[in-house]
Amino acid sequence: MHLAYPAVLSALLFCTGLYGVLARRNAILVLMSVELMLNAVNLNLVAFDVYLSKAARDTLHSGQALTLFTIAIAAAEIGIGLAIVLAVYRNRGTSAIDRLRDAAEGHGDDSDDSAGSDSTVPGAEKAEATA
Amino acid sequence: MIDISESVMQFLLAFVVAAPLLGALAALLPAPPGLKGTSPEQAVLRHGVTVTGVVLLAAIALAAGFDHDHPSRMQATTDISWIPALHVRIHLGIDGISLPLVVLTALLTFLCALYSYVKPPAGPAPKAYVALLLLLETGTLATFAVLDLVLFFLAFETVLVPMYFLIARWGGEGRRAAAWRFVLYTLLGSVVMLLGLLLVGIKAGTFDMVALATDNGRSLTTSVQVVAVLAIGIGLAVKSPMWPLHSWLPDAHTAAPTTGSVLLAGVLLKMGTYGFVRILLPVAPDGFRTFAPALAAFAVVGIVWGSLACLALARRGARGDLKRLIAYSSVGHMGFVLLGIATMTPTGVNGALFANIAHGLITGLLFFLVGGLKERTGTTDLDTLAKDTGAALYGTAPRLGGLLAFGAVASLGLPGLAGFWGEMLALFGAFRPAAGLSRPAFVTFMAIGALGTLLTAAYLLVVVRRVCMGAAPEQTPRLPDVRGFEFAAWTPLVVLTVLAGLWPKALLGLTDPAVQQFLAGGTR
Amino acid sequence: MSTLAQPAASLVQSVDWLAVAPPALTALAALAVLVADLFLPRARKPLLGWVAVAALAASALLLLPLRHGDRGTFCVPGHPHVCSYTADHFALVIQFLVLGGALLTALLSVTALTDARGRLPEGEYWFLLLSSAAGAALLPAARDLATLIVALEVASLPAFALVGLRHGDARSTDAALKFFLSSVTATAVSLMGVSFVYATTGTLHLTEIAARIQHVDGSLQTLTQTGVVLTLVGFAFKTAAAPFHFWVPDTYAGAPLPIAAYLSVIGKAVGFTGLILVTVVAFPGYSAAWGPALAVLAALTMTVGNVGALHQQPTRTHSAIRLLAWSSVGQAGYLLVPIAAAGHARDPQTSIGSTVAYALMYAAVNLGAFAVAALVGRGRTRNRVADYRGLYTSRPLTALVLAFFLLCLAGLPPGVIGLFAKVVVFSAAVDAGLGWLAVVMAVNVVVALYYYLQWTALLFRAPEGEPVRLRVPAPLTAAIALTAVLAVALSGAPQLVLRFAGGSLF
Amino acid sequence: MTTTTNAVLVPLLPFLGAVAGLLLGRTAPGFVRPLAVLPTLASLVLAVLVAAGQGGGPALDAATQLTPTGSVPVDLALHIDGTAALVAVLVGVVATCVQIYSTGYLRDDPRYPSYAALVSLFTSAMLLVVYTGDLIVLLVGWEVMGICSYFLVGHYWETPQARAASLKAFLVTKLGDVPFLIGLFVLAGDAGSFRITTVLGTVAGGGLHHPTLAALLLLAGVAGKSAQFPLHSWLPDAMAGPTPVSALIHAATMVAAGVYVVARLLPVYQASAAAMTVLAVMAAVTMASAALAALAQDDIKRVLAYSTISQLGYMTGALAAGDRGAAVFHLLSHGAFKALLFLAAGVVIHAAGTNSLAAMSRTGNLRDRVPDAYWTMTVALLALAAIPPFSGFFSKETVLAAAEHAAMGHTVHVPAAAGWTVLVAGLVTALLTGAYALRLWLLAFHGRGADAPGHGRQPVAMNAVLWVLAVPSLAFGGLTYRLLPDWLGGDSLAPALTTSVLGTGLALAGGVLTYGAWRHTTARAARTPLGAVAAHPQADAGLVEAEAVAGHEPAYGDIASAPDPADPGRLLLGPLHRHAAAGFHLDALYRAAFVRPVTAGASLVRFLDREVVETYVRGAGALPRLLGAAVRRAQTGNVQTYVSALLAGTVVLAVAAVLVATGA
Repeated sequence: MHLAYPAVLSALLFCTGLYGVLARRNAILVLMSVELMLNAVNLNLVAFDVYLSKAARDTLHSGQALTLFTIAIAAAEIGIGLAIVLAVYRNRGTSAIDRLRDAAEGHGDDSDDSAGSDSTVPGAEKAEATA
Repeated sequence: MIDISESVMQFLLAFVVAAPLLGALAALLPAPPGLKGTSPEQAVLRHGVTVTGVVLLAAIALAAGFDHDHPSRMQATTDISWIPALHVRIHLGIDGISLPLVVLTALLTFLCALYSYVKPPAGPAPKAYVALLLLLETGTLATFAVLDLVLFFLAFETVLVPMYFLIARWGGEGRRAAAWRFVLYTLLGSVVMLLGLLLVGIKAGTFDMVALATDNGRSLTTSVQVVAVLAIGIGLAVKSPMWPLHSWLPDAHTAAPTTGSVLLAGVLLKMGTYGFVRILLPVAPDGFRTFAPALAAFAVVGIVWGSLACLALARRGARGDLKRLIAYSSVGHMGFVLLGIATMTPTGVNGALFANIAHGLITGLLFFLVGGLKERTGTTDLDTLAKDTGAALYGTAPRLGGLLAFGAVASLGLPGLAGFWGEMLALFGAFRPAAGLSRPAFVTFMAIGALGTLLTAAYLLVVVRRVCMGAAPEQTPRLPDVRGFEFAAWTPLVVLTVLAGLWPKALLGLTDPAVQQFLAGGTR
Repeated sequence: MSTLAQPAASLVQSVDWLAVAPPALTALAALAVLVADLFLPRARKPLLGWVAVAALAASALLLLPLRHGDRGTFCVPGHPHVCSYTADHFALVIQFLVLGGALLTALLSVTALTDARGRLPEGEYWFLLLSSAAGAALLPAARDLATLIVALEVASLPAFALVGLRHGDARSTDAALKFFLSSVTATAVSLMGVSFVYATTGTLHLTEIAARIQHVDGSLQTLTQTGVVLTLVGFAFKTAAAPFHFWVPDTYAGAPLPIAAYLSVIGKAVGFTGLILVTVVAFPGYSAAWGPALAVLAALTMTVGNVGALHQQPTRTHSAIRLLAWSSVGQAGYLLVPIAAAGHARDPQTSIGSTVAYALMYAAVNLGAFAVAALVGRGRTRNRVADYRGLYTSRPLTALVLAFFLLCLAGLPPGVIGLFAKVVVFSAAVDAGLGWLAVVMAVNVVVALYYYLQWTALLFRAPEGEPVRLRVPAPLTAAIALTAVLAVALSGAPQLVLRFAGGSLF
Repeated sequence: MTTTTNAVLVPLLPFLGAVAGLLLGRTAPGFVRPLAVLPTLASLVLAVLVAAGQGGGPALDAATQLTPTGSVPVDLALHIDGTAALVAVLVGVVATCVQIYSTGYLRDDPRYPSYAALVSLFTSAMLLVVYTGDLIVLLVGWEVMGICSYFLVGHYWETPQARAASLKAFLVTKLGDVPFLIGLFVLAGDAGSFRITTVLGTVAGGGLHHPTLAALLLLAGVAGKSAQFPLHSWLPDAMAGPTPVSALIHAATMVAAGVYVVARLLPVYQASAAAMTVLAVMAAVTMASAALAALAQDDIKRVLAYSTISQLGYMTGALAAGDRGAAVFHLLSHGAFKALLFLAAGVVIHAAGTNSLAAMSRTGNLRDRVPDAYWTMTVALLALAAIPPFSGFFSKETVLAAAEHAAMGHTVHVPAAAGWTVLVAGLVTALLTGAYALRLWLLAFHGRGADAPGHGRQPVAMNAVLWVLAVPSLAFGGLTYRLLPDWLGGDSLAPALTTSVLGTGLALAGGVLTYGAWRHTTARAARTPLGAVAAHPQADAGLVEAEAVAGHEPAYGDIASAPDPADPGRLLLGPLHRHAAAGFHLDALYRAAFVRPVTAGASLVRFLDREVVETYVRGAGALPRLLGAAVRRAQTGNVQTYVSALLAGTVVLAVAAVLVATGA
């Protein structure tokens, strides 16, 4: 198999992941998109590893080793990410990430809400769970 | 004059620089039981007087022990490695150029402390005031005593924070904005200056001023010198201040408390011009030559600009503030200093150094007087003071009026008083600038500068007319005339102004050999 | 596979346990704390904190035997100088910074946990803090890209959790989510870059990359360059360089205060250490690509950080923390300057010493400032800058110390060490001929002075209302005292940190 | 004591007296009068001793370095030749007379201590100018005189006239001093020294590169100090000061200094024909125009002031004719009689309670109230009009003779045109001098009307001084014109027949014309009553004068003239009178040429400083604020915005880096 195929596939995957990160509003989906990006990297690494081993330039299979690590990292990330999303959902009743704007600059210049108060999403905006 | 051994001299100089710093720390501590005085305020103010007094004595001892036969030699030198990584050394020393400034600084700070002892500035508790005053003194004295570029920068920066707080906490109307403007403006200048200093240090391989002066720019290419002079010059020019970088000065002076104004005008401005002489002239002569005409032109514009601004302020109905007016007059006077330096001749530089000291004495006195006036009349606004014909201070407080007139006359550069020699020599230097500088340009600058003296005389005498003279003094209540502590604070300045005017050799004899050596290439 | 062909004895490498001891001990302590948490009764939980403090102190002490800086382990067989873990001087200094910073954070945390009264789970907190510290301590010693990425993630992942750890606090979880999402995206991008670099060089060892990257095919040049730049992104993110800084104010404001302090120091240390390793050690030949990029980043970062800080309204909730957050962005810009200068200098390794020196100063001073913020935040929980008004009347010493820290950050005497740290950075830029960057930095220093000095001035104003008098807990006092003593000592003897700016650390 | 020591003490003693007077003035009032008079008297005695020691022989030189400057050092040098010795004696005499006179004149004035000290300082400065051999030290004395005159003219600072006049006096002279300083630089630049002897040596050796430039620059300063056209306009206004000060300024110190300096540096002028011509024209315009103006003034002191300007014109005229001896001779004799005129005028003003000639001409019996002043003033006026055998005749005669000599082309270095200019102007001025002298005498002492208010006798101190000064006014010229050439180192000072006859004849003709006019107009005096009398005629002389000066303008609508149809000057001058009274509108010219531009410049600078310089400062402050707002806006709180920025930044960075690295 030519190196180009996995490379192109990986690029596509990465871009899909990017799109997901930028366009999805549901935190879970964003999380999945990040995983997609990481997997694109994994694909890349494995493909290059094979290619480089063939060319005898890398005899240590570092690419594969890094892939293993990346998979582990991705798993950990998903774990922590889901936990955080869960906590957010518990606190706010939504996992739409564009609703979490409390901390924006210019938001409530002299807001008197004390730290730790459970200020909910402002106003009449409905919590919509978009996908 | 007196033979003091070199090690004692070393100690004296180190003491002069370090004692105010220690004093500042001590001022923050509670007074020890034996020195409590009547109140904590009084105790801390007395502490200020004591420390500055001791420093003044040490400075005088330093001046007495100074070898007046060899003023071009660095004396009382200390040279200890401090930060080897940056090649920064604690290198202290004084020669004929820095000695007068050290003594002037010690004197003015002492007088300010003395004045504040009786007349604490209006504002928060004086504890921090004394600490800041002493910190300021350390910074200024260190600026004049250090011989390392990075240390110079450190000392240069040290004055910013204390001065900021002095203005912002003990100042008058509009103090906060003025303090901000002061500190941001000068910091911007000095950071740019730091870039230049680093450039010099890196390219020449040393930060030592003596070594750099001896080298006389030989190890720096002309382009490096040009960039360095531009960067360092901007920093120093802000501090000096040179037109058009002066706009922090009037606000700062107007808002600062009396002692703050005195120190600002008397000492802080000198740091800029001192830097020109101590660093730029010997270290980067080629680069300086490139900018000398521009510097001279700015200086001359500053002279005329300052005078005209003062005239505008002195006019009836202009709502001119006396402190602001004196601040603008400083712009003009420092213009003469810068003009003298820009000539790159021994005469001009001598004149600049003389004018430095003279301006410190005279403007310090003027700010003291205006402070006294404000305290008595409650205002420094000329229109409020003068009403229709004039405030008739000659009638209501004759001694104060006389002193004010004396200050004005000294400030306008009357021959026989300190103000004259600096201006005269600066102009004479511009009449025959150093080789390589355009003579027609400098002669033009000289002519305009000389005309500036006329304008200076005009506004100062207008001020005297509006403040000291005036109709019908018997209707206005008599003001308290000069009091004892005011005499104590002001007399030294008056006496020194007259002495420097009548016996200029006392100063020029010190600076001339050092300046000659600087300009001749720094070698011994 | 040549390794498999070798005798079985060499399959298990001999490991220099002493060299890896500092991060290893921290990691072990983390595990120990986690396990102990299960068995400790609720009342005894504070003990965990002291265990963590002790462990961090011990790890820091373990750096002492390594001080010659000549150890390395996990080396490629047959290449004793190609190691994955190297305890050279650079690594040791950063490890010291990280462990010391973590120690101070731990001291702050002890009080914070007590004050949180159960809203912060103690066992998890200490475990996460220690794991993150272990990762951060591992990172400076890592000499291959895999270890680097792993260390980065080990340092980051617990930090996400720490930020969002506070029970029932929407702000905290929001902050964690933002931090997390931005961070993983940046990591993904960074990994992509790593894969490119791997593709063209065929190795993950930094020194090997440095050697091979010179001889990359012409057709693959662009790929390599892209890889180099992408690799930087993950670390630049941690350093909070603009435009990767957006998470910083939100996250700091939402996180528990000690964690904000931790992120501002250790997080940044992780970032710039990675940057240094990647740029100076791995890609020195590509300085034409990363040098200007970092210079632009540095200029952008300091400008954005400082003007952002300029705009904090003192009366706003969390404005003190936000201000510190923005200021940390600005400071990150200064930290990047010497690295950018390394890309332009003849000898890149000396100029990064300036970053190290600056970081040491920044760590001490910034942690000090956060410590004071923690102290003040106990009485007035809204953490507004306005709360600091009149601090001098109620707590003169604390106010003076904070003023000193702020002036150090501003780089103005009497904060001598701050001044000299800036001088070192400036001189790196000037030395490398990056005049424009030096000028930008100069302007930024002035802008920064405005808000630092404004805050300082506020300390000495007449107070508003009655001061809240609370007993200061010992750990907090210790943290403030430690940082203050450190800052004052460094001001008197700047050589202690500036020595690193003098020569090569590798 | 050696002559050198004496010479050093001559300026030093009044200086010390001044310092002591200023320090002790308020604490020990008893010492003030002795401190004022004794040092001046002692310095007069020493000046006489110095003159005796010098004896008209070779110049006495002594020097020590005052200060190094980096190039041309400044020396504290004495250079005493016959001229210096004699002028110093004159200064001493006049100063002593003024100090003694002032003890009476200002006896009740609370400001007497500072006044006396300033007069002493003034004297000291003038003596310094006279004796010094170094140009910069000369400048010191020169400017110290300027500031002393400023303070003394402003002595009655309650009156607006004094306030304005003091300022004007200083600024106008300073306007001249600026070029003067530059002129000194030019001289020193070529000579390499500020020493007068060296400078003159350089001139003699032809080493001066720009003699015309130097001479003209110096001339500006001289014109300012010596009140020569066009910088003379301060002098009449300076009459707002106390009369003794006017006497001091006019007779011996300030205005004499300019002439003295030109006399000293005459070779510099002689090196340039252009400079000599300019000097001549300046002298001619000055003497004629001032004499015309004197004829139109109403204030008795202003008449004398213009007369001083006119007489100084004679002196510069003599210098333009190349005759230093004649100039100094006239300086000496003029010093004596002009001091007398002023001091006597002070007595008259006190007695009449007004300074207005118009008012005096409506006052009877003034002559009998102040007989001493009447008689001494008559003598002085005769001297002024140059009637033989009074001293003014001899000195003015030498001036005319010198001019004639030059006009005939007998004087080297002097163009004949310069000689002619001076000669013609001098003769015209002689006519006018006779006219205004007689007008003054007639109006002041031959008025008709109500008697002057009753006064006690004038203080002895004042009257005695008048008689002391009357002696030299009467006899100085006649007695000394044979001796003086030895001292002044010039040609014979004996009167020549042609010019004597012409000069005296013209002066008499002027007198006759005036008398005729007076007879014609005096009858009108009764028809237009005019009078302005001081509010407190009984008060001490100083106060009366202050009130008289202050009252003139409100009473007559002008400080210089009065609407008096009985004034013979009005008839003689015809349409010129209006212009002459206003000093030929020179003040208006100055206002247009200097004051307005400077005021406009000040307004401009104020505007620029407020608006333009401030703008860039404010702009610098606004930029971070704008950026801050942008950064704030970007901080939306939406993590997707953050990630987008992150990715966009990455892409831009990557593309840019690749482009840069590939050498694009």
